[in-house]
Amino acid sequence: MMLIDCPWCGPRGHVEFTYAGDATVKRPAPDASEAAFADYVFLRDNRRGPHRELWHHTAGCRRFVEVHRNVLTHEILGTSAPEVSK
Amino acid sequence: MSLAYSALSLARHALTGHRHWPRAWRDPAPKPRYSVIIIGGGGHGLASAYYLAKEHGITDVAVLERGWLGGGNTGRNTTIIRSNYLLEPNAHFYEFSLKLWEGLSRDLNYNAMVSQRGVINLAHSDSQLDQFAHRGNAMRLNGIDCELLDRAAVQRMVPILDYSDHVRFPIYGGLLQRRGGTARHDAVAWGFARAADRRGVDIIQNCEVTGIRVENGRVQGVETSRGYIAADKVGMAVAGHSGHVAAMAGLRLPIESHVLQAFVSEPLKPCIDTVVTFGVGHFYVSQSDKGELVMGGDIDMYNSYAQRGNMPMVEHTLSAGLAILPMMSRLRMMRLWGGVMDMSMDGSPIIGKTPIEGFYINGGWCYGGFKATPASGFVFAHTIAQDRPHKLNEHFTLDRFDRGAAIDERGAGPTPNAH
Amino acid sequence: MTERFRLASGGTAIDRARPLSFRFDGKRLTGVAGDTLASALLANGVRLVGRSFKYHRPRGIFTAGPEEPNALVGLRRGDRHEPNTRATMVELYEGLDAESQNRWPSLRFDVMGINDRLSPLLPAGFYYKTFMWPPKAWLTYEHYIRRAAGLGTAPTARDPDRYDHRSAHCDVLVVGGGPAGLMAALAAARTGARVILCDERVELGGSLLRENRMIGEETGAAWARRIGAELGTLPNLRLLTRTTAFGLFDHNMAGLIERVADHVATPPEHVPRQRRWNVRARQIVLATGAIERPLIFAGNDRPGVMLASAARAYIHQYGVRPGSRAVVFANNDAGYRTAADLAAAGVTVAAVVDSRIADASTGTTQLAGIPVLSGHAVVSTDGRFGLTGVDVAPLGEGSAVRRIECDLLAVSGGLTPTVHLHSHAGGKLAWDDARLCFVPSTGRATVRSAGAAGGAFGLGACLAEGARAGAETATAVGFSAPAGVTAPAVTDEAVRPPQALWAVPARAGKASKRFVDVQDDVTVEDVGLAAREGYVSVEHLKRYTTLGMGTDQGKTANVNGLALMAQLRGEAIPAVGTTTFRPPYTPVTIGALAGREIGLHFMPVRRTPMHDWHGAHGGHMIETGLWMRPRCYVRVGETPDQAVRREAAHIRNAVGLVDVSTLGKIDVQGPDATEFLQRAYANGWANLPVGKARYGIMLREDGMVFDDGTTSRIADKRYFMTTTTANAAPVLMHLEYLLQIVWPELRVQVTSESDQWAAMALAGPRARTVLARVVEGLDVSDASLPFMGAREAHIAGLPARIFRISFSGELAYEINTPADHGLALWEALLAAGAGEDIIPYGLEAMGVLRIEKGHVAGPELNGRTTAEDLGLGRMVSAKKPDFIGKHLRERPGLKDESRLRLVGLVPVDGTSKLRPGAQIVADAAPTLPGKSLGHITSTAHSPTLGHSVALALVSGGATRKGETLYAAYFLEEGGATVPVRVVDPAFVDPEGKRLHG
Amino acid sequence: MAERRSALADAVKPGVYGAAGPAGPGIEIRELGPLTVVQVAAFDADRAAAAIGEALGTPAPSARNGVATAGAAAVLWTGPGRWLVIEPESRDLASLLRQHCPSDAATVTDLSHARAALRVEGLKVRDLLAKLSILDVDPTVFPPATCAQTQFGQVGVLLYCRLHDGFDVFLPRSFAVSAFEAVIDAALEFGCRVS
Repeated sequence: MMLIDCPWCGPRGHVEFTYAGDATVKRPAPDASEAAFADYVFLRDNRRGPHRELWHHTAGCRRFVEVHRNVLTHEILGTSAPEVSK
Repeated sequence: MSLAYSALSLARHALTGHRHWPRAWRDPAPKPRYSVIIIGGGGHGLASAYYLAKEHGITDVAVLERGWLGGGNTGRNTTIIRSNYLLEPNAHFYEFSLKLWEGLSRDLNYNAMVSQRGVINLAHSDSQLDQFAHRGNAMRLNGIDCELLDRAAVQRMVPILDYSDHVRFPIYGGLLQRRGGTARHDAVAWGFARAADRRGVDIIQNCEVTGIRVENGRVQGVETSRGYIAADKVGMAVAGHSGHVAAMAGLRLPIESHVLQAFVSEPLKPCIDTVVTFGVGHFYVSQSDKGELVMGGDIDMYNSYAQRGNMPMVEHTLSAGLAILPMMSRLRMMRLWGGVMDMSMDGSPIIGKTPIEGFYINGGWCYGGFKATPASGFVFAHTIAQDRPHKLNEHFTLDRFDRGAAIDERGAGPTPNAH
Repeated sequence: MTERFRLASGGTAIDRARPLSFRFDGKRLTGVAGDTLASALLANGVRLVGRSFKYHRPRGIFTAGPEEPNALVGLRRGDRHEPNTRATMVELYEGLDAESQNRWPSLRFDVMGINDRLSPLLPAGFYYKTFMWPPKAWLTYEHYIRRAAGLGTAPTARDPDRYDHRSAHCDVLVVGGGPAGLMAALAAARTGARVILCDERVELGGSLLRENRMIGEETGAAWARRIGAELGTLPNLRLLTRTTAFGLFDHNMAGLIERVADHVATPPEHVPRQRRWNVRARQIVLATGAIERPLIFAGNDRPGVMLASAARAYIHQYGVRPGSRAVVFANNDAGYRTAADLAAAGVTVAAVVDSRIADASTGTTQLAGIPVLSGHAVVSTDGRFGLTGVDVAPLGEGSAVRRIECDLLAVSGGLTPTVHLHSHAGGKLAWDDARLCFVPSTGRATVRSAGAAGGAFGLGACLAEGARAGAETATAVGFSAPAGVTAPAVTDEAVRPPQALWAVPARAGKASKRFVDVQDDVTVEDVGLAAREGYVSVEHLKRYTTLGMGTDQGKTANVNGLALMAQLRGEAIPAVGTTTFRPPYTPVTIGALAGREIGLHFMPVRRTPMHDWHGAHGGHMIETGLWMRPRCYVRVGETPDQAVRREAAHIRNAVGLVDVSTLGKIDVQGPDATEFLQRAYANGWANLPVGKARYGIMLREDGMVFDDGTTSRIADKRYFMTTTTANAAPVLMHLEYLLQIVWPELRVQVTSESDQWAAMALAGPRARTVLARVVEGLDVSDASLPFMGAREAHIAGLPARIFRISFSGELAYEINTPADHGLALWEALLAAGAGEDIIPYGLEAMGVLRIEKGHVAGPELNGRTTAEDLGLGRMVSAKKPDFIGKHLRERPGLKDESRLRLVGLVPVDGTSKLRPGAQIVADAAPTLPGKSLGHITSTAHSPTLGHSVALALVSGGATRKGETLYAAYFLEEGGATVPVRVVDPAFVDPEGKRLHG
Repeated sequence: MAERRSALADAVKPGVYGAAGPAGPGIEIRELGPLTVVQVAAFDADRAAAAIGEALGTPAPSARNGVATAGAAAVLWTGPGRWLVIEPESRDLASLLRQHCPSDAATVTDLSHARAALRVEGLKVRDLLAKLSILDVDPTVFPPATCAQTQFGQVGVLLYCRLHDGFDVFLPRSFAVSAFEAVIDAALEFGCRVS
């Protein structure tokens, strides 16, 4: 089990969290094109290596946490409050 | 001595202590240029090369494999074959695949141990039976064999399941596809490799693609750990690593890579004859010819390129197993491993052209890759040879998401780990 | 039968004063406390214990530890039967009952032994080359192959034992309680760090118990016992014996299995058979020791051929003579130690066969009265069910074969460090040419190997490395090492380097097999065949020959196989590489992995506040997404289906009460609550007054319908949102995502109130009459509480929120009360309705009513339908600048007129039954494969219309109104298609008179 | 105030269960209630914490997993700017808090009926929690006057450490019976008195 250091609750096993995917995709402004929204919803870098992703601390504080994790080794390089869209 | 495999040739070779069997496939050095390069020496890549040669007469083909043939998901899956899909594009595609499986061993002259012992999906409520009726009727309308079983019929086929009332999910019935079953995963890679090799395809192992050369919108060739190799056309069949490889060509895909674990028990005398799927618990099991119970569950739920998972999913999957097979409790889990899945945004594969001329993609298989192997190679070969999709993969295009033409079997939407 | 091979004295593990009786293949034997099944069998002179996997060759006890490939037995009987159990790891207990496996009819006479004779036809991978004719015959061949394969037989009954889980956290985890592990644990614990030490055996000491070594003035065993006792007194150290660390996972999570009660016939009450520990360690010391490799020569698999380390272990640990007359065969100095120990135990040692050429520089070890044959090798063996003798010849030129009678052949091919856990953690291995083994190289910074596990085979080195590892890991996590924990000085005698001897060359004309993997019967010739055919990568070798694929996972075989392949490829061993070690280190009981979340607790059950009432009043409870809900309430003499029809009809004519507590309920509060709903829902919320409810639809960002439900404005800045039962959790998380990530500027809090409220719907023409009787201080007339009104009031003295909304299409009130009052309110309403003939109704009648009204639910909200598909397109706001789903719902594929869209269907003949899941087709008799026009999603027998009605998703949808299509149910043999007419989905009261009544 | 019927009304059956050690049961369990549980969720954590202080006499804890007590009331930190105020049912706590918390600083939600509560004590209580959860329950990590939200298996729970050997366990109401059964099952090996 991975150990995720929730910025608010402290280090917890990853089963307390719900994975919420790539943290770098940002919802476009309302006036953005359909194509821009399609990219936001469907396309991912899916890099092999360090990956910024969101985990929701479902069994804890119910906050989204931004986790910087190497998806090749599962090593966590850091956690933080998520960077928000605006 | 004859190159063909048969009981007779086996007996003849026995006389000379099997000292004269030839290589199953050659070990050629890469040529500077090929008409077609297939990236990925798994089942899909090898099948694509085989059908390029067999169906389209294109033999100036190289299959480039980073490691050893079948070392990706081909050699890591739970070997199930079936075509019990609801949506038409999937149904027709996987049914064609199942038909190819049925003649595969003889076509390849390599026993892939295609074992049509049946695949049962268990139902645990009336509403689930209704859903299965929906899928089953759709399958039959699509010309696919399928039966809806009541509890007693399931019990006759798989007596070892728990039919007592002291269970969380009592068995109401099931959806059976008799023509479904299993095949020997390694043999699929080796059989396609040998058959393709004999038609002149170069199979090159330990050759990692490190770059894809594209000039004015057209693919030129690939950089590899063994030097640059030019090609008129390049097809990628690296499911699990599609995101990584596509990025070399500057493409972003509607795919995330996730790890899926599988387990085997110690070998036992036969106790389960069919493939049993317990959907509510995300658990499925079959028994290998060696006697091991081969089990799988759900993905670990987070992006991963590591071919290993974590205990929580092992725990959950095996509790699910015990929920329907309490007799497994005292058996032992002997080996566990993980494979990296291309989880697409609608749970269906992507096979077709890309925005780059001469560059083709075959990926996004989620868990469905193994059973698709022959058909995937068949239609991918067609797509590469003709530069247009075969009828069976015309819906599996890369641009279907922009067009709003997703093929979402589960209705889970653009959430890869939910498919 | 007496233990004629039991030594008069010695045995660090056993207690001669406590005899135990046990059975093997039905034969009664005796052993002593401390024995393993293997040592007890050897003490009784039992040598033949099993049959091999493929050729069914007679096999004996090959090792004394977890690496055992041969001595696998079926332990215990009936519902406690455990197949494939390693006799070397089974602690003997009174009444132990074991049987041999993979033989029929008996161990001595096994018909499948014929495979050994047929072996020329069964080389590695033979099955890939044949069984392809006639077509489809494979299933038949396979039937017999499957019966020949497999090992033990699985039990068929439910396991009566329990398996617990628990988690533990520590600063330092030490795996292995041998000399290195003991020193590591002591050194780490003395710093005050939280330490866990686990060892898979019953007693600490590891090799010290199996070898004749002194530490200072003490025997190794005595020293281990003393240190173990000291560790037992340290409060910050947890000692776990009989505990195997089976896997090392991400972020230093180690999986341990403690065999709490495997050493007794049945576990005491409340005591688990096994306990799985999830240990999170900041630092890990792997002191897992090493495993000896066998040597490979013709007939190296016979009962009586045994690892030299095992022979010594049986003498020192169990006081058992592993044979009477022995030959020792080694490529390293272990042979001499073994010979000396055997001799000391009264075993005649006929010869030490050392494959190395003795020369002046190295010389030979001299042992009193024991001939040493340097530069020699064992070239073949005899004995059908047990070794009777060996042929020895010089290596290389000249083959003066000499025959030596013996019943024991102790072999040593050198040591392989046990690097499994290091490898699980992603650690790499390096080949050491001097020691001829793989040793850990790079790996996780917080995981280190010590002692033999790291390639330090000398006792002195093990002790020193252990002490260092313990101190350094503890200091690495912030503890300071006190002085005084130093390893006892033990000088390791100089050893002459081992010499590679991967396989003794086969002798011309001798066909006898040389086994690389004895469990799976993989021979040197099989490896050769794999190389010849191009299966040269380690993984191909393994998969093609099944080398290392048995229950022992090749612990004694992998390195030899690898080395042979390297030879055949003419490459160095590192160039060939090594297979990845995957968990578990040794096989793990599945029950122990599953733990307590089994049976009725496989998944937790959710109960509404009225749960028990339903059960007590004939409710047929069914599971829907963890919740238990009443499908219907069956009366005496009624079938469930009749009950459903009765309930549905009754609601249309009188009144009923249904438990809807499972609906998701979310408190949406804050200054920007209204704006938030505007963006989260597809329809508009700008002008909803306080005290009013509104039906809302939520889309996914891709434009598909996500969820629906009614949301009420209960205060200026506060809304009470409801969701479908299935989506309660996903919707809440979706809203949290929007507020935390997408629109953090919106000041809104969302909180689940699903468990806070009991909810029930009072529905039917007489609903108002019933409510009026018990409601306090609220005028429930249509004028005061119109359709879509929301009020707070007291009912029968209980606080309640009353919403005049209707799923059934009847005059209805959805009433919420704080959950602890749920049952009281439920009973109060039923009491109040007694005069109005009120009934409770269930999930299915509710379904019938909503289908009659054409309301969509789960089967229609299938994740592939848009608002337009469901006939809700008009609700979607065209004015709002932004809302979730707005931007992708215009994609062509979602606007296509041929999409499957909601319609109603009725049987043309007015009588036929429509069934959910039927396909909709254009022809009465479709040819297959045929074209689907859609499918039936929900059906009901309409009590109002008196016939079957269905909701369906049909291509073209409403444009087909009036058309006749066909409902096809192929799954029923001879099931004819049913002509259906396409109608509006609102079958009953389309104008909504009843609910406005 | 109307009589309340807890989710565990029928599940809690007083008695001694499981192993009978010489030292008596290692675990003592009793249900708490009826309780008032009110959530305060802040847009402005400092103002909200202060407002809670005005209402109860003790400011809300700002430290992660912190607990502050004011008479019979305990204020449990459940996230950044989020607290649960828990006390035996006696007054209209929600209204009291709403009076003190400006609506632009925090929201107030009454969750009194959303949970069932157990008081679990005894020498083996930390061993019990180690069986049920994956938290590090060592006293140095989880000392008295702190709380943590985690899960027992798949059920989310709130743990409040009151004493070295005493915890209050809050279970979601709909899962309460299922979770309670799991707690008792886990306690059997230590011996368990339910009162």
